[in-house]
Parts: sequence; C-alpha cells; structure tokens
Amino acid sequence: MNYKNSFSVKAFFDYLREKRLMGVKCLNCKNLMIPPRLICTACKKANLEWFEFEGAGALETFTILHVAPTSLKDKAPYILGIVKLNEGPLITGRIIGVTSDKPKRIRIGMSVKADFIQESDSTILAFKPNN
Amino acid sequence: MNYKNSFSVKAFFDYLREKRLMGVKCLNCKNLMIPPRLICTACKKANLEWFEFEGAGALETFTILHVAPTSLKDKAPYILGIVKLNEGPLITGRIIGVTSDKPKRIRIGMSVKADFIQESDSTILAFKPNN
Amino acid sequence: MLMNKVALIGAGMTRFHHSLHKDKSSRELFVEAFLECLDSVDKSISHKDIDALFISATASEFFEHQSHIACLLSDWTGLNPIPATRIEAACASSSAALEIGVFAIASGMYDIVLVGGVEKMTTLEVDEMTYALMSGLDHPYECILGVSNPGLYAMMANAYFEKYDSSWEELTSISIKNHHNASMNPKAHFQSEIMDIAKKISQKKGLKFDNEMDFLKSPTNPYIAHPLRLFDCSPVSDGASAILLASSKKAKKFTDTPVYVTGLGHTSGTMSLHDRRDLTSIPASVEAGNRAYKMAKIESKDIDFAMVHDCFTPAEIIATEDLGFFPRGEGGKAAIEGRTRINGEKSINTDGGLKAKGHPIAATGTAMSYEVWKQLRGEADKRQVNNAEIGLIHNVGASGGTAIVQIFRR
Amino acid sequence: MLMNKVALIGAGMTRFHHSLHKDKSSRELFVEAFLECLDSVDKSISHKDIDALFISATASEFFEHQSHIACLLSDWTGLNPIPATRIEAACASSSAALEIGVFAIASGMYDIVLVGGVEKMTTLEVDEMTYALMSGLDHPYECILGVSNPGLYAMMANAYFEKYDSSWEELTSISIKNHHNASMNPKAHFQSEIMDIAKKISQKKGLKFDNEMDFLKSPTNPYIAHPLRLFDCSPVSDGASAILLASSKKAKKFTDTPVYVTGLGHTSGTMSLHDRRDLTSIPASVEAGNRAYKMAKIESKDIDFAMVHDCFTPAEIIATEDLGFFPRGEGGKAAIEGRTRINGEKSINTDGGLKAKGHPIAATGTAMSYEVWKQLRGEADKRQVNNAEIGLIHNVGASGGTAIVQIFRR
Ligand SMILES: [Zn+2]
Ligand SMILES: [Zn+2]
Repeated sequence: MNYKNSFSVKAFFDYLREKRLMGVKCLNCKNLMIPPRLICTACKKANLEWFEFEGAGALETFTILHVAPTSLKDKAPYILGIVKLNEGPLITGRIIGVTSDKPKRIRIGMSVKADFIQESDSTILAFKPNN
Repeated sequence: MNYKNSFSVKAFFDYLREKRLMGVKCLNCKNLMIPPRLICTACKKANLEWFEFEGAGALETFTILHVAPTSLKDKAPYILGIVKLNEGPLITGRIIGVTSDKPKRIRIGMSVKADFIQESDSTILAFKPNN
Repeated sequence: MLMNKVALIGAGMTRFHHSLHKDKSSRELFVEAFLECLDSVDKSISHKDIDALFISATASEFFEHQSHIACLLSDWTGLNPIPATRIEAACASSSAALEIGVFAIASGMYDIVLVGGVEKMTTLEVDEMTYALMSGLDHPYECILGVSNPGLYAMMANAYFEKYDSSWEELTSISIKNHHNASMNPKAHFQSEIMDIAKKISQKKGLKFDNEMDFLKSPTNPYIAHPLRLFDCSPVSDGASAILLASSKKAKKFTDTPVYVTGLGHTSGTMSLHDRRDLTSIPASVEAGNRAYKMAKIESKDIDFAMVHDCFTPAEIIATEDLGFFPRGEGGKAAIEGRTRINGEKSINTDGGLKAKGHPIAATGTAMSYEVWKQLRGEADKRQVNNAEIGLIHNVGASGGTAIVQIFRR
Repeated sequence: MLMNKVALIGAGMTRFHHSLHKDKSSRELFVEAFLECLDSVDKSISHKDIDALFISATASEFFEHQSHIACLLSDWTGLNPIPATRIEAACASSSAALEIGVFAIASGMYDIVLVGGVEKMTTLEVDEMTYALMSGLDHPYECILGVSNPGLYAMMANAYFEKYDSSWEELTSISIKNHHNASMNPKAHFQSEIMDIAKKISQKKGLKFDNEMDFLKSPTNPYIAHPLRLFDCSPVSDGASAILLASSKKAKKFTDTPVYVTGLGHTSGTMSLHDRRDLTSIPASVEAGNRAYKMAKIESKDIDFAMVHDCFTPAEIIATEDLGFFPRGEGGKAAIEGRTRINGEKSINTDGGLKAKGHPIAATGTAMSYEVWKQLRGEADKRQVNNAEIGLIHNVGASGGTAIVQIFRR
C-alpha cells in the first residue's frame, strides 16, 4: 500500500486555483469520488488516481443563506447548492449568476457549470446556470 | 438544597474589580476555598457563604513567562506565581513589583500581598512583595 | 447482551434559556443540573457512590475558550478524583456520553456513572455562534463555502419539497406543536404557544396577526436560510443536563422505579451532506434506529413516545420517517393531522423539542433522556403520555454525520 | 475483571514532525496512521471487521476549525457507517479513547474497535498555538493571567528545586536521554542526539559548544518559561496514531502475539495547579498508577519499561516518582545515573518521549501504546528492551487535571 499519496485537501484547492475540478478514480472498482479521498468509499482500497471532472451538472438542491457566519456577513444573502455532476458524484458549491431575491428563479434540476471565484485568500467552488 | 446561589466566576471577578479577594467558607465543615465554588471540596455539601481573604500570603512557586500567548505577547516576559494565602488556600496570580531579569530576586517563601491590575477589559489578580 | 444491564436512577437539568443564565458559566450550569440530578434519586445518593464521569461540551473552545471540561466539571461537582472524560459528537455529544457510560458499567469497570452535557452559548454574537457551530461540518468542503447548519437543513427541506411535492407550510405544523408542548414544560426555553408570542410582538410593534400562519409568513419571522425562517430553527440557549446511570443490579438500591436502557444504536454518516445520494433522509438515522430496535427486540410501532432531533423543523419530519413512524413523504402530513401530538398516535417531542425547549448543543442528548425519564416514571405532569412504557430518543450530529438512537423502558 | 479481556492486535502511526506533514490536514494524517495500523495486523484485517471508532483530537477547533472529527475520520478511513465518537481529555485524550475502546469491547457491544488520535498543530503561529493549548487550563483562574502549559510545569519545577535542593541542571539529563532514544526511532520528530543538533547550529551560526551542557546553557537554548528552556519542552509536531483493539477471544484470529491490556487507571485532579497542596507531585498520577497496578495485580517494581508523560523535562522526573519507580526527590538523580536509559534499571521513554519523539497532543496517548506494542513484540529494533514483558504508559492532561496509566503485557 502506498500511504504517501497526495490526494489531499490542499491538492484539491491547489487544482481549484488552476480552475480544475479534481477528484479521484478508484483503480480497483472505478468508483469516482470528489473531493479526493485516500481510500475508496466503495471497495475500501487505497489505489486511486486523479480524475478531472468537467464541472457540468444539475442542481440537486439549494438554499439562500441570510444569517451568515462572521467572515461572510457582508456577502449575505448568498446562495448555496449541491450539484449532481454529470459524472455521478454530488458536490457543494456557491451558486452564482442568479439573484437571491428571486428564489423562484432557482430551480432544482436546472443545469449548471462550475466556476471558480476568489474569496479572501482562497478559491471557492461555484456553479452558475447554463444559459 | 439551594441551587440558585451566586458563587460564580462572574461574582469573583465582580468583587475583584472592587479590589476584594473573595472565596467561600463551608457552613458545614468550615473549609475555606478560593476561587468560590458551589460545592465544598471537603465535605461535598452545597452550603456555603462568601468569605473575604486578606490577600496576604507567601510565594509558593513562580515562573517567568517568556513565550506568551498572542494577547500577552507585548507584556512578555512577565512573572506568574502561586501564593499560599495566610488563611490556607493557594491561588495563582501575576507577580508584580519585581523585575523579570533578576529571577534570583524572586524567592519562594517571600511574603506578598494582593494587588489588582487592570488588563484589557478585566481586572487581574496580582501579588507584590511586602517591603 | 447489553439490554437491560444498565438503568437510569436520576436525572437533572437546568432550564434552557438565552438570558436567564447570563451570569453563569459552564461550571455553574452543570453543577445546577448535577445537584438536581442527585436530588432526583429516590433513595438518596452521595458523591462517593459515583465512579466516573462522561461529559460533553460541543464547542466550549469557542464559547469559553475552555477544553478539558470533563476534568473541570469533575472538580467543580466535587467528584474529583474520579475519572472524567469529555465526549464529542457535535449535536449528538451527550447521547454519545450516555452510550459510553452504559459500556463502562456493562464492562464491569464501574457501578455508577454520571453522564451529561453543558453548553454556554450566549457568550457569542449570532454570526460568531453560527461560525463556531460550523466547525461540526466539513471545514474545507462545506464550511469555507459559507454553509451553516440551518443551510444544510434548508437544502434537505428543498430536496424534500421537490421529491414529495410538499412545501414550507407543512413545516409550521412542527413548530406550532412543539411550542404547544413546551408551554407545559417548566424547563423549556420558550413556554408559550406561537400565537402568544405573536400577540406579544403585535402589541409591542403595533402589528396585527390573524392567526399563526399570518404571523409565521410575516417579515417578523425572517428568513435564516431560505426556505427556513426564524421559527423553523431551534433557539440559542444556555443549559446543562445530567443523568445518573447504574448497573441494573445496583439500581434497586437507589430507586424502586429505574428506567432501563434497552436499545442502543449509533452510526456515522458521511461528513458532508453532498456525499449522500438521497437528501430527503438521513441514512445514519435509519441505521441507528434499526440497530436500537434490534437490540431492544422491538419494532418502531412499539415505541410509545419519542424525542427526535428537531434542530430545524424539516429535521423532525425526516426523523419520524427515518425511524419508521410514518411512511416516506408523510411525516409532515402526520404532524398536520395531529398524529404526533401528545397522546396522538405517536407522541413526538413531548418536551417541546429542540425547537421550543431549546438546544444548548451538548446538553441536548441527555435532556432528551431526562424527558424520557420523566415520562416513564409518570412525572411529566400536563405533558404526560398515557401508559408510557417504551420511549426513544434520536439525536443527530450536524447534518447527519452522527446519529444516535436510544430506547428506554420502565 | 477487565484484566486481559482486551488485546492490541495492530498499531500504526505517522512520523511526528513539524514540517514533513506541511501539506496534510488531520484527515490525511489519520488515514496514514490507520493504513499502517491495518498493515500491522499479522493475519490481515479488513474494514468490515471493525465495529467502532473512538478518536481524539484535542484542539482541532483552533488548528483547523474542525470538530465532529470522529465522524470525519470514520468517513475518510472508509469505516463509515460504524459508530464514531471523539474523546477529549487534553493531552491525555487518546489514552482515554483507548480506555473507552476497552470498555466498549468488554461490555460485549463490539469485538473490534479502532482507537487513536490526531493533531495538526502547525497551522498556527507559536503564540496562537500557546493560547489554543491554554484552553486545557482553568480559563478564568489560570488562562486569563497568562499561565501557559510550560508555565505550569516551570512552577512545578521551581517548587521541586526548592523542596529537594535540586536545580535545572538535573533536568538536562532527561532531554539528553530522550534525544538519544529518539535517535533510534524512525517515527520520532527529532532523530538526533542533542550534541548533533548543537554541532549543526554551531556550524551554521559560527558558535562553539564544548559539550551538551555548554549548548543547553547558551542563549541558543532560550527560556520559554523560566527555569525551563527550549530543550526542556516537547516540540510542536503534526501526527497521528492508531491502535486496533480486539476482545481477547477474537484476537487470536488476527495475530499470534497480541498485547493484552492488563491494567487501567484514570483519575481526575484539580483543574487548577494552585488547588493542590504539594506542587512537586501530580496526585492524579499517583492514584491512576495505584489503580492500574491494582487491576493488573502487580507493583511498580514489576514494570519492565514505561512511556511517561514528559511534555516538559520536570514532568518525567515527577512521573517516575509518582509511579513509584524512584523515591521522592530522586527521580532526577536516577536519570543522571543512567538508571532510566534503555536496559537500565527501568527503561523510561524508550521512544524518545514527548520531548524528542514529539507531542501532537491527541496522538500522544496511543503513540505511547504504539511503542509498548513494538517493545512487547520485540520489534523495537535498536531501542529494544531486553525481556520486555510488562510495559506501562502514563499520560497526563494539562498540569494533571487528568492522569491515565495503562499496563500491557505480552
Ligand atoms: Zn474502489
Ligand atoms: Zn464542607
């Protein structure tokens, strides 16, 4: 077994800064995972390789955050969603390109694609509707 | 049993602001405690009354803090000590009135008395040597 | 195996409240619950009878810059030098502590163990408190994005609405019922019906609300995380709760009416909400329930009453489905029809739930057991469930990364 | 009763280090220890064999804004949905987790349990880290005054010097020995003798040190909390450790050489140092030791080797006295005379101790058990204690608010 791999939180964000949405693929059972893991969630083997997701998917659910934590107080209200990527896995992201004062405009099932926004010191995963 | 007493952390500091060093006395076994408690450490009864300590005692041990936590970085090096009060109990305080560059001048056993210093928003218990 | 080996012989808790405990810190809160717990033991108990302490505080690091709190509470209760250990599993912390107390006794190591939890939350402003509790989520993959606990349950609610063609109106049945139950609970944070609160506000602000729905839909009930509004969320409360556990052998020395632990279920879910395929259920709750039923050798229909984790209103609906009380998609309808009120088909959150009783995070699990203790001993006063024989608690950590179900009988 | 009911069947840990794990967070560190732990099981083990998880992180709230970490690690190890609970008792957290793992198995609830701890410390600057770890002290009565963990042990050291007419020079025997032991431990943070470090520094800075004492007395070894200097303190390290426990019945299925848990002792002391009448001993350690000896039915003289809690050099001296290895006031002299070196009269901290192996807080307790595991199986290589049959670990929370002693035999 190889313990010394780099499927780390840091690597995910390093890739995100390069506008790449990276997860892993299990070399044993082909299971796709994002964010990257060190052990396959399906077959429990630690035999993985990087896998790049296209970033396209459909909105599985969402919320509009009105009461925000300290660091994001100025940004509220903002929208969050969970997106089902076309490759299968789901992931959480900020939803941009729709305004929070019209929640009816945000539809579960609408197709979205990944975007990468800069916030404070880090790159944040976001999704915006496909028009 | 009376659960609703005020032998609280807040009360200790409220008294400290008034330059009073307050602990409690057990009405059952006469045990003296400082800081105040809600249950006697000796007989385990919750039957206490406030007791004012004179603030005089002897230095039981001390240290000179060179690597300080963030909020006290500017104050380092500073001296801390545990004082055995004349009434019996021991308590921790900042040691003032001696300079930290002469550790030999700080003697275990030396007699000290309580002082109350203002630091940021709170009153801090300090002790200084009796001269 | 473990079934009936351990019993509750005492229970105590502070009132849960946002301002009543302003001048108290964790240690004073917990001592208050502890003293009531000692007093509740029918045939009296003393410090020297207690062998160990498993205590929870969920986020005392942020609220009071205090960890190592089990040691502190062992000291402040006068129980020192008995072993003292802090247990943390987010909002399910103190039910995890109770479970470990059961293990410790059943192992033969101890006869009597004190478990409980305390949370002093009101030291922080709402935005800081929101961030503190976000430490229970996946930091890089949820927290950094600004996902809060209400945000996660809001996303579950929207997924549920979509799947079952339901809407926010259904959720109000939960808060209305739980406020009603809390109005009969002297330990509850809120002790008034929603309409009473609405009336108070309307008098003060010169507004007028025709009925509960009129109030709940008004800007006086603002959005926290759409679709969830203020009255969909449990309040911020300070509080503590404590339970004394004893081996069933020793229990009779302390009380003629012990409450037995008959079922334990505890499972972990994925840390992130997004790692679950169905967002309208909490898989860890389903599995924890199944494990608890199996150990207790009963089915969900045998449960007379249950305290379920209603940190936000959709959580209660999902919980009653996950635990098998109602079919999928029908938890909200069941509540609307009154089937979950006290002495309805299944009495849910007789104490007012987290929503109205309050949710001082680490105090919640053992406060649920406190209500079960009261109910099974017939001491729940106006909230009493008739012929209460089997009670269940269901305690969830964050969005379902932890789920704990415990079953008790008299 | 509990004696010999539970055994260690596997052990793993990361190297402890301040820079090597720069790019890893808690989850990656713990998975690394976990995978080594799985690999260490002689007859192989798989995920589905493991029933539950008790994991420690002491101050992950400050280091990574992450609580609910047992759930996170259950998820990241792939062990989800097994129950996962976080255990905290300051610096004694993961030995408390091991103890609870033993209870859980002995209760009959589980057969195989994973315990361990992780601490990712290097995310903070020294002053912030100092403050984070001060949460383990009594916040209003110690922390606010600016008392740090080294400050508390410095005060114990001065009290000890006064009582036994000893001095700082005695302490250096501890750091010199522990660096020597760590130089033979591939998992240790420092893997070099103090004199080697002194030589490196002297080359770089153009200084010259005649011997260890010359170096240790120089400004290159600055004061942290007088009389303690940098080399009296354990370093800041990232790391994780994990232990697999099994019921003794099941253990043989996984290994022919299990390591049995024979003695458990755990007590709480006063939260504040000032609440103890004698500052030259840690009463909780004395009592925890006595309880562990009693359960294991042995005396201190029967211990072949011990990992004791040397977070600061005076702690090791006090520990060897508190545990009954040496008479009061003679712990330091024993070290100077070489009686505590490997294969001396009593081999102490064969792995380099917290001082030189490193002290990622919550990883420390089960890392001590890791060394006991290695020693009792004869796998400690150049550090091997001859005829090692009974090993002890001694893990202290903060200034002694918690003390845990555990005894193992092969
Ligand atoms: Zn796989
Ligand atoms: Zn007394």
